[in-house]
Amino acid sequence: MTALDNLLLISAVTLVIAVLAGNSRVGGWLVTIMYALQGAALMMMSGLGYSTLTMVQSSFSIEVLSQQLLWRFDALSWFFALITIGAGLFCSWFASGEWGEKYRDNGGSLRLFHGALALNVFSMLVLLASGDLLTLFIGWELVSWASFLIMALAGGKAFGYAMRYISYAFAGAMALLGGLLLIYAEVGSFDFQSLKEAVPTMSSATLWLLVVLLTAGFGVKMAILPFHLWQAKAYAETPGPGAAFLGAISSRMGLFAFIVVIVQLIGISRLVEMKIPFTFLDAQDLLAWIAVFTIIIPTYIALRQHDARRLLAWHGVGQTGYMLLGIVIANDLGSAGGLMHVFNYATYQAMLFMVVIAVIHRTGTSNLNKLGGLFTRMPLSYLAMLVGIIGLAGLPPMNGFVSKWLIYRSLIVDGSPLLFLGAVIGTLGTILSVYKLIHNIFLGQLRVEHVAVREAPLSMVIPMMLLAAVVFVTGYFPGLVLDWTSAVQASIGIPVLAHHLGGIDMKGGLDMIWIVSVLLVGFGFGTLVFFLGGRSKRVHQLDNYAGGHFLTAETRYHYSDNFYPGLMHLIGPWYRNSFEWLERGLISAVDTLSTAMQGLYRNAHPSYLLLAVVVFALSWVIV
Amino acid sequence: MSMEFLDGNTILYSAAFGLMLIGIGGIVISNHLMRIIFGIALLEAGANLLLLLSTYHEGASAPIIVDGIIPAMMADPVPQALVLTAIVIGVGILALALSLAIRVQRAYGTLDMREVRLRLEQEICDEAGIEMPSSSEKPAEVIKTPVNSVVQQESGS
Amino acid sequence: MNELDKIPVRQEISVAQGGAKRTNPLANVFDELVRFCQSRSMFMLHYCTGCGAIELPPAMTSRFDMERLGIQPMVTPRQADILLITGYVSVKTLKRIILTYEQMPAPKYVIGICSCTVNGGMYWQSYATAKVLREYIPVDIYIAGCMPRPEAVISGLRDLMGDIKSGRADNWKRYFQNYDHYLGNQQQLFGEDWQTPTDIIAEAEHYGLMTDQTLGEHTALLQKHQQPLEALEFSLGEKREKIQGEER
Amino acid sequence: MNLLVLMIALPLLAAFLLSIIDRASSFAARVIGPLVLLATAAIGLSVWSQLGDAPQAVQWGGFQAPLGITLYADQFGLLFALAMTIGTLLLWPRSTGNQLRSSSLALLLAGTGSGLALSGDLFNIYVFYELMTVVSYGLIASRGTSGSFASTLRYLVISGFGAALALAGIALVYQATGTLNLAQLAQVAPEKLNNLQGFAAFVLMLVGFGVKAELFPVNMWVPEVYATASSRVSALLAGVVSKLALLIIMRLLILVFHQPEALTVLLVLGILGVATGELAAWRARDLNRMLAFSSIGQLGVMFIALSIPGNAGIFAALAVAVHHLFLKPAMFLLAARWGGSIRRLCGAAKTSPVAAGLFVLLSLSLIGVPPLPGFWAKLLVIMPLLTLDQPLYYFAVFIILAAASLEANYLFRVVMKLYDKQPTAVPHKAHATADLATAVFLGGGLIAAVFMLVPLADRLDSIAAQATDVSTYIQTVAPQSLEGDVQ
Amino acid sequence: MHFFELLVELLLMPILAFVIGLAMVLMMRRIGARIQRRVGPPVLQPIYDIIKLYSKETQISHGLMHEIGIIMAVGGYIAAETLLPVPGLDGLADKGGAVTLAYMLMIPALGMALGVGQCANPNGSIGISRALTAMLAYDIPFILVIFGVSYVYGTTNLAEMITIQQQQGVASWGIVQMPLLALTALLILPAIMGKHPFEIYVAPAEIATGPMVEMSGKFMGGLFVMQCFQLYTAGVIFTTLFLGGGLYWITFLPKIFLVVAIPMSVAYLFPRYRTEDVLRLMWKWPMLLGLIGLAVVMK
Repeated sequence: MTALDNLLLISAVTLVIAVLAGNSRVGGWLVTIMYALQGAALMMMSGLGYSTLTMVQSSFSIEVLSQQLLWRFDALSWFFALITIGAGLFCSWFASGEWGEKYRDNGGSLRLFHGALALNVFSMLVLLASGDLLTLFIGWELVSWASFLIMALAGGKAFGYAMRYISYAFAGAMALLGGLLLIYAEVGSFDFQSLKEAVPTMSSATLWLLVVLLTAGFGVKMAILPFHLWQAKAYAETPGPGAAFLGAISSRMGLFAFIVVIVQLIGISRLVEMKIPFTFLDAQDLLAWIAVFTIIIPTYIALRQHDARRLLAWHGVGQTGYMLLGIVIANDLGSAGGLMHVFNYATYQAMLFMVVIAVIHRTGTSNLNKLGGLFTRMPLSYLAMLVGIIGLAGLPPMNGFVSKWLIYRSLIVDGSPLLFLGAVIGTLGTILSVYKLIHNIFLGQLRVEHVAVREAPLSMVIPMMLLAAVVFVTGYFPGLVLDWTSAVQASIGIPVLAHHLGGIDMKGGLDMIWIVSVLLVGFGFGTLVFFLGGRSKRVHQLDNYAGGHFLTAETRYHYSDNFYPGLMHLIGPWYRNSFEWLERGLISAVDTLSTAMQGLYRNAHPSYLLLAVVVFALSWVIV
Repeated sequence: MSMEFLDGNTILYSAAFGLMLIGIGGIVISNHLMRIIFGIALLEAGANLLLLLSTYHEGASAPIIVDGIIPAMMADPVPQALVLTAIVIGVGILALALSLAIRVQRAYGTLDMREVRLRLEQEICDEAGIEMPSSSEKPAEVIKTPVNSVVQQESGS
Repeated sequence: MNELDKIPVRQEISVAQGGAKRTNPLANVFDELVRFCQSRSMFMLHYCTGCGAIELPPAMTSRFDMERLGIQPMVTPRQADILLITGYVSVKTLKRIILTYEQMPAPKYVIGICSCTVNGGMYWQSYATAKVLREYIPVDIYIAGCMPRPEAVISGLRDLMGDIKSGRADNWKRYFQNYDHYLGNQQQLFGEDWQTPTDIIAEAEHYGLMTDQTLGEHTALLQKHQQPLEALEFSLGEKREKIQGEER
Repeated sequence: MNLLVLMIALPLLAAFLLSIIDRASSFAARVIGPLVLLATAAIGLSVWSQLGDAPQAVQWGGFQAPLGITLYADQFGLLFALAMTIGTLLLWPRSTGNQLRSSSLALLLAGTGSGLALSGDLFNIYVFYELMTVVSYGLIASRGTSGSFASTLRYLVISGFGAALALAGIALVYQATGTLNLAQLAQVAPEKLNNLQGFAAFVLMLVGFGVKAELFPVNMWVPEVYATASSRVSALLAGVVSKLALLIIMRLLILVFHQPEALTVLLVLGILGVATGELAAWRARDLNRMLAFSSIGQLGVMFIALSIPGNAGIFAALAVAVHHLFLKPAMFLLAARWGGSIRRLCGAAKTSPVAAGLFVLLSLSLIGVPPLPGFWAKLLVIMPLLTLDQPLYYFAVFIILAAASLEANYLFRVVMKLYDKQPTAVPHKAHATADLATAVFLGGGLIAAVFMLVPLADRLDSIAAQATDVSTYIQTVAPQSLEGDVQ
Repeated sequence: MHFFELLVELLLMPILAFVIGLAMVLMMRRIGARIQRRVGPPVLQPIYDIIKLYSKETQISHGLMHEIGIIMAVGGYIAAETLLPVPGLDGLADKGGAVTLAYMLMIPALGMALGVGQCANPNGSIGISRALTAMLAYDIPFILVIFGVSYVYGTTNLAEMITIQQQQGVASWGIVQMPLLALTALLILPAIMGKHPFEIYVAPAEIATGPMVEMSGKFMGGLFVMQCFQLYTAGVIFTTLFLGGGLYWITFLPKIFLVVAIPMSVAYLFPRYRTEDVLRLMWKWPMLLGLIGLAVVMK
């Protein structure tokens, strides 16, 4: 029994417990404890995260079709597993208290929910542990179907979105399978090492085909640009903490596989050699541009959403672009930034989703036009969301800033102004939409019907607060995470970023300890300056300047709908839904073909076909 | 074209292929079930003839072992045995087809293949509880999606 | 109205009677400096109720340039120090004036421009005009005239500056100290269900400006039908009762 | 070694005796059919156990190889014969009308099917094939509705056409070689049939036997028949009988026809079958026809697999066929109660959770989700296709993968309906116990296969290897060279 | 002691910034007055205003976030000032750099936005929405400038940029090396400072000074303080990027005042733009100039 065996075993046991006892309150807590145990098992392998261990093998292996299937953990898997288990732990914790009771009372199956969550974690661990291309694919499919399961739990509308997801995901998986089997045909093995050795001898055309197929396959899961339509709605409609879990880590599996196959095995340097004819671009540029458009377009779609969960989910799509961008740039700064962003993003995205779900739990809606002023009612949730949006927008002092800074810096080093511009445009859009989020939920007028709302229960608040602490602490001491990303960089063969506890030690570096400390001291001075002034009195919200108008409690004066009218007036017409059109076009093409085929079988006289066959056969004979 | 070319073999082979072609033509062109069934019969007859001809050579005698006829002069007896079997099967199938045709005639009141196909489709759809797919006679219903509802949908490009 | 008629409107007391407590530490130490700065930096909210407003733009622009004196126009009562009432005050307008006045942060000063604010002026006979402004809110300075020229406006403002500098311009305290009186007059005019979204009594209490004249029968009448206006404070939900939504 | 003969003769005999027995005791008549099949299966298994690595041949009727009726039993043929017997047993038709007739028809089907699988002679194959066809007409029509008669008739037309073409093909073969014994053909084929005539014969026979194997242009009967026949009969036809037709084509390919063009024809028709079948299924609005169309697609995959030269192709086709053998009958059994519009299935999972779960499992395996067997079968097809390095084969891979995406889409649309929470107006009927039990048994087989993946793959590989071993075939049927006997 | 020197620097920097900022506010108001042919406010007017606002005796607060918002706005700027390299006081300039600074400057804006949101005044929310839109408008060309400058100097560290420019003389100043980028920065400077003609989010006659609508007394005073920092920061950043920074205050001060004065004198001549026109303008000319400037710099 190696450490990896222990981990997978505990994860499987978690799944069993979740299925057996998930419906009871104790069961939920038991499952949460099991996630903590998984975390402990992962910590037994923590050497991976600090480059003191290179690989942990699983003793389990089978031989199928003369292929030896292997499972093992390296630094990359360890890093992703850490996030996965963490997300599982916090989401399960969140779900085990009052939320779960309410979910059950409303007719949901808590057993199924916990089971699906545990299955997701287990299958992700299996994927992360994959030791060759075939196990990678098996893990891939497991993950796809597990997330389908949790997405479909809510029923109703969610069914449709889950269906859309699985259509995309399975098509992507098939592209992936095609790519992997193409590798097999070229290399003669599913082994990682032999692929790596064979890449230099591969022809450019084969590599292009491979890269396109694999990127499409992984890209569907990551929801990068042409394949981004499924993700937001599917994630948003997932019940409760499931959305937080999926949002935090699920689509990162695509990134993991991308790193393993494209970055580690094929190598970015090989991509650079693959020029696109008649342009100045190569495959790396292509991927980088896809990443940048994945940042921009979904972010600005998020800006238009009226539903908090949708808004966050669209940002999830957008943030993927940063990770991909950093990793594709593949210098020490960029890849560290991309990898660190995976961690950072998971922490605040999970937290933001939790806050929104807590709000739904208390008020029954996540419609941004029907909320407002909850700050005084749910202050801790507000605090969590504040920390989360600062992270998501990538502002100091939260951890999101550090990873984005690394990515920006790598783009400056790389000398790519337009990519840099695109990344910043995304960040600005993020700032705009997260302000809308927090403003419409927590600030402004408290509605009459929400006066009696109170803070979310402890089972929800504690995970949020812990995550908020993580977001802040890793922003204060980014070196904590950079240790792990450095180990990952070493294991996937990218130059390792020199760093210290506070940040990066280089010309024009970054020292977060100083910056955050100064910021905190600055706030201290700000407080002093503030209290230089006289006493103030807190007043009711109705005591408000409205041009002399008398406000009454029934007046809805919270400015929430159409929040950026000027901006939307200008860029609104740019949202042409072209990708929706593309999707619809594809569906109607299949539909038309399908109708034609049914007509072939139903309407056409079989004799015509027979005639065609005879003619065909005769022409063959004659020719 | 000399007359020598028109030896017995050629004529027989032409007959066999001709029968088959006529049979195929019957199946393919006609819509009436009886004609189609006759087409099958002709096709089978042609195929049987072809099988029979497969080892026939001109002037061969019947494969009966009598004095003076060496086996080399005999026609191969095997195809003949086979053809017998095939004919029997063919007749059986023909009978089955005709009886089925009667049943169909009773049920649908027609033997026109197109009509039968439509009625069959109708029956299947009725049983399944779905609507008949629009036929060529009936124009398909145009489903109008209100343009506004599409525009108002909250989703991205 | 019946009940209201029985309540006599009390005479207001002078500021000297009210033991106003300075809350601002800076003001205690640098009293002179603060008063000087207050007099040299006056943000005014001109409530353009009537024709007098037309004389203000020349006072602000290049000919007379009020900014020399540190006077600037502001657009919300929250930022303003001076409320300029420039003309006749109809009953409907007065409600807005009172709300605006109550929303201004103290020290705050009211200037009545034109004769109409003094005694109703040419609208004296109008049924819809509140004739004497100072019955409803304390007025620091009247600038009479129909209409006063910019020179007169500036002269009046300079007088106010002198008052502020010497500490005499503290009429704003009267409003808190004699709230019952002002409220009584307001109620006479607007009816007994009159109230503003601001909570003057609570403010007076908060800033230590309560006197025995602050509360009275009129405020009792107000509090009888007033919507509660406490500020929204945190509730972490120690109480375990279910929220309303769940009960339904 | 007469046990082999018994495998064929026993069901046939029982079928003919059934009506006589019925006179004596109707109970006995009801029981005797399954019992006979059970016995047949036992015989088959005992033969299997004796067989080992050495195939065996039986000359029936006293004549020696070229003339006599040759039965050839290798694991390949025996596997399908057993599948036929056990399949019929599991899917024993339960007619609402004349049970006796259905029983005897089923016995006949089992007998002729086994005969088909074990025959070593082209003409016997033809005869058994025709008999099986006639029996299946009877089975389809036994439902007794006007629709079933009409669809049988339409089936008959296509089938009759195909049979005649197959006969013509046999004639061409005989004309070229003078023999119909497969062992003998295998010896002479390389020199005598490797020409245009041989190719024409192959195409004719492919089209002929392809009718049952749902080969692309001659499969127009499939949706109608599966929609009108009773679901057990559909299950039998789609699951088992189609595989026997496939077996003939495999045997022909291995032993007789080695033209590269033949493989191309198979590939093209296979691709067309996959594309048309899966696309048509995408829009199907009733479950029966959806399954029918999808089975066309699956059979298309098998034809694509067959187009791979050598052992790998047979192995792959065998794997896909065996997988389909388990899967399709189970699905059709579930469709017994769920047939008809998919829209009516809303919330059916509530009334029959086991069936719904099973449907999910079957769907997952059908579209090829690892680690279910469907994935490995698909892998076996695609892997050799890609090593062939030809555009058409790449295209075939693309078609298979795209078809799988379509499959995932339409099958999960059904699953979504099953688990939909909105109830329909019509209450759902629970499945008949026998149907459900059989389906669960078959589904269990799939699950078991996951755990026995490696031995199973090895076994199938060895079966395929045995099947493709032409010299063993010749050696077993006629140890002495038959070359001289050919006229 | 190095540590104590640093501490003194850190304390000194915000105070200096505040004082210079006050002077800048005065200058700005004087320029506006002179353009309108007025005398303008007296010299100490900015400090009068601030003292008056802080000495208000009653003022309303709309709750904790309203107060924290102002604290964040002022405190964030105080912190940001320490990241600026000014003559003799490098402070923490080597810990962050241009990108960090650009993002640090969003913290006060965010704080203010949160505070305003808590006021529940629709005018305030509209103001914030416009302010964020304006930020989206000017930040895009601004980012081009930052990138170009960092690329040319090969560092994002502001102190290093100054060193490079100082060592190599006027010819190496940013404005000489990349005049187009400097022009771009100059064009967007009024927008960054939130002044005419881009003060869409203040719009006194329209949305009652937007974010400031509910700010009274010390809240408003905090914003006045913030404005001082804002002008100062804009001046220093531009000077550092393009005008060689400064080794001595005597040369540095005129530069930063000039930087603030130039856009101010032009800006007061124009009426206010509409929101979408700001976007359109910013995304057209400064953007175009910036891109051309970048292309020139990078080739």
